Amino acid sequence: MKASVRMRAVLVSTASAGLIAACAAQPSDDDARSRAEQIFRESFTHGNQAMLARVERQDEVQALCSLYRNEPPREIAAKIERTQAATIRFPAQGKLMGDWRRGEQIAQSGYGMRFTDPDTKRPNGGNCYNCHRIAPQEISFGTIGPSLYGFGKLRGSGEAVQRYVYAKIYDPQASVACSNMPRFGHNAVLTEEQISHLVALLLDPDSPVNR
Amino acid sequence: MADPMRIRAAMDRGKVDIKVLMAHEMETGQRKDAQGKIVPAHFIRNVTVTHAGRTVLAAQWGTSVSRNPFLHFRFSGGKPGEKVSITWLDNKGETRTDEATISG
Amino acid sequence: MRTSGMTPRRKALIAGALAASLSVAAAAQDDTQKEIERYRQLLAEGNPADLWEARGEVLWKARRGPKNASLERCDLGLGPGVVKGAFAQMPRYFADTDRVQDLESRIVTCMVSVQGFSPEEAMKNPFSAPERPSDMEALASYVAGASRGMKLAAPLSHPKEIEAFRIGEQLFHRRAGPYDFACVSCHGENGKRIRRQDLPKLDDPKDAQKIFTTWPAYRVSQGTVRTMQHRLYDCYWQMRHPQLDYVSEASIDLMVYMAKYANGGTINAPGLKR
Amino acid sequence: MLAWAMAAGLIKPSQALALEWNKAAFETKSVPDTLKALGASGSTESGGVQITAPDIAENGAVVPISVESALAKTQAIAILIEKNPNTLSADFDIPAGTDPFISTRVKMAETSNIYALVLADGKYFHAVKEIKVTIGGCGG
Repeated sequence: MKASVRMRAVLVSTASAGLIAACAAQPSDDDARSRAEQIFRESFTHGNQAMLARVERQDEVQALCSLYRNEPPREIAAKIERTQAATIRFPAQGKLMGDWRRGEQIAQSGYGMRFTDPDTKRPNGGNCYNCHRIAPQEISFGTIGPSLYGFGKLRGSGEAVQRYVYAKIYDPQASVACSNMPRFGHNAVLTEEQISHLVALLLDPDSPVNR
Repeated sequence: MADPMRIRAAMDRGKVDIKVLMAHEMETGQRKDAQGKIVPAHFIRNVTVTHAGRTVLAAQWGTSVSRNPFLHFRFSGGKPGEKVSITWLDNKGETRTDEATISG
Repeated sequence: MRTSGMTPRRKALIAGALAASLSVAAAAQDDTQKEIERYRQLLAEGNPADLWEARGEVLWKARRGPKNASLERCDLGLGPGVVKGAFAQMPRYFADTDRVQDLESRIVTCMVSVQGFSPEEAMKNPFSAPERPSDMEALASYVAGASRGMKLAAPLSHPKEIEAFRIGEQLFHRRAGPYDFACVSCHGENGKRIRRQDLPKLDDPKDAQKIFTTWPAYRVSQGTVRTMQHRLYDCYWQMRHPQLDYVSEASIDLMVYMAKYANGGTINAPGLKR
Repeated sequence: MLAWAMAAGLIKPSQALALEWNKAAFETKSVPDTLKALGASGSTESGGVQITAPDIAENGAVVPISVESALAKTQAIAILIEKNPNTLSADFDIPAGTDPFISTRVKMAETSNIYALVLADGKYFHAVKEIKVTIGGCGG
């Protein structure tokens, strides 16, 4: 009885949308959070064990970003960025710029890692157009991320920029903790080589992005 | 048996305005099922609309009419309370006829 | 880059600095959006979901199952047999099952209790495939359509409804899987899109009232009506999660969370979408 | 296209009572072949044929298309989609008393020109419009 009264009070205090984020990390949410973890486990019972295990167990970054609703306190953000930066692996051969044509294919493709995607030989896509404007010919693009049209034209294609773009795709949380963008390299969605093709799509002067 | 059509027949500026939705898969014969097998073509070939014993529209369709087809057209000479009858016939010989009353 | 937070002056400065080619591109963008809007308007003159609604009504009134009974004695929350307006007060707590239920889980309950189906039979085919139509898609369309034009007023007063909201809120923000996605990754900001698809900010009443109230919906990309359960299942599929269990508690808690913000919106279901 | 066949004197009106389906025309794979199969090779472009459709379709599975003819004695209207596996999508006989207007929805495999072909007073006319088909949702 007492608990439900308290819950009601919390609900009233969070009724204003602006307050929800501010309340997110308060201990009063701990019980809801642990209940939610239990409900989550009970609501995903199909599929292979590896896939189930991967979503049931959040890694530290996922757990922190969920807890803080993607707005972590400064020191936690710094810690996330530091630990994530340390995980970035640059290509073994040192070649950061691949083929922009292959980059365009990867940017278009949304294939891979869904429970209906059994073809392990077909490479995963990057889903880039889902969120970004990239080459101007593609009019079906999303706006969750910024426009990347003209990216290389504005910034050049020197090694420093190449490293920046590669790192951003490999692990965007190395520079912006709790970014919405998937950690494509860190989470092994894309290979190092695939990321280098995306670097070329954004930076190569011949890429439609920069022409 | 196929589901009934949804027919809207209403007077509009002195003419009978017909809008119809038909429940049909309109399989192209090019789609593959989950097992990778081609799903055979299954589609409406003919649509006939009659009013007072007269054909007011006759259509032949191919496989590229959309699934659950929609059709809109108008004809003259009908009055509220009269009936309009629509029949479709598909490539497997299945057929369905539905009637609607023209509303004011 | 957070353009949304920019002052008008900064926006003007940046706009002024843009090359002429970019403004041409921007104009082309406006045209694209305008044509997509036109596409949606042209489709609106006939919604194939009408066919599902009609089939659902026949199914609702048909004697079926081991008990050879129709669903006309089903209690959707407003008493046995009341269909009109019931969807406008869902999800809600039901005393007989002692749980919060959405439209589909409640239909399953009735198919079991009223018609005598086993739960497995009742949940056998919730999402249709071509040549395998789903009764649930039709039944849900019928019940939702019977609340068309009414304002959504999902209750949030029973302790279990409040708990469901709080769990839904946690799940909405829970990031997991290889893409690090949570619901909020795509539904946390106004005015965003995936490809050309507009994304509602689901904890903003302005967006939620418009969107939550239009499911079930005929999806032209799938050629069938899809239900809210399918919408969530499909979202988790895109989020690279495993299959969300049908009428699972997580699915219902998320709906309770969304319904709070959608309350007050006018129901226009079954809708018509990409 | 029934009316056209009759206009060309290929079948007698009495035969037309049975439902005809122009298999040869529906199996064609290019605009010239479809026109030929319909006996409409001499068709000329006309401002009297108007296509109403969006420039961009959000999904190729359902593309709304209306065709209206301002030409006197319009007898038939057909819809052709240049880049579909089979070009001819639909054709409609328009008897006297029925408006020379038809609105329906078609599938488009990709961005393509669509042709609206009209038979009016025994002659063929057409209009063309390009419709772009976009990749929707999260893509494949």
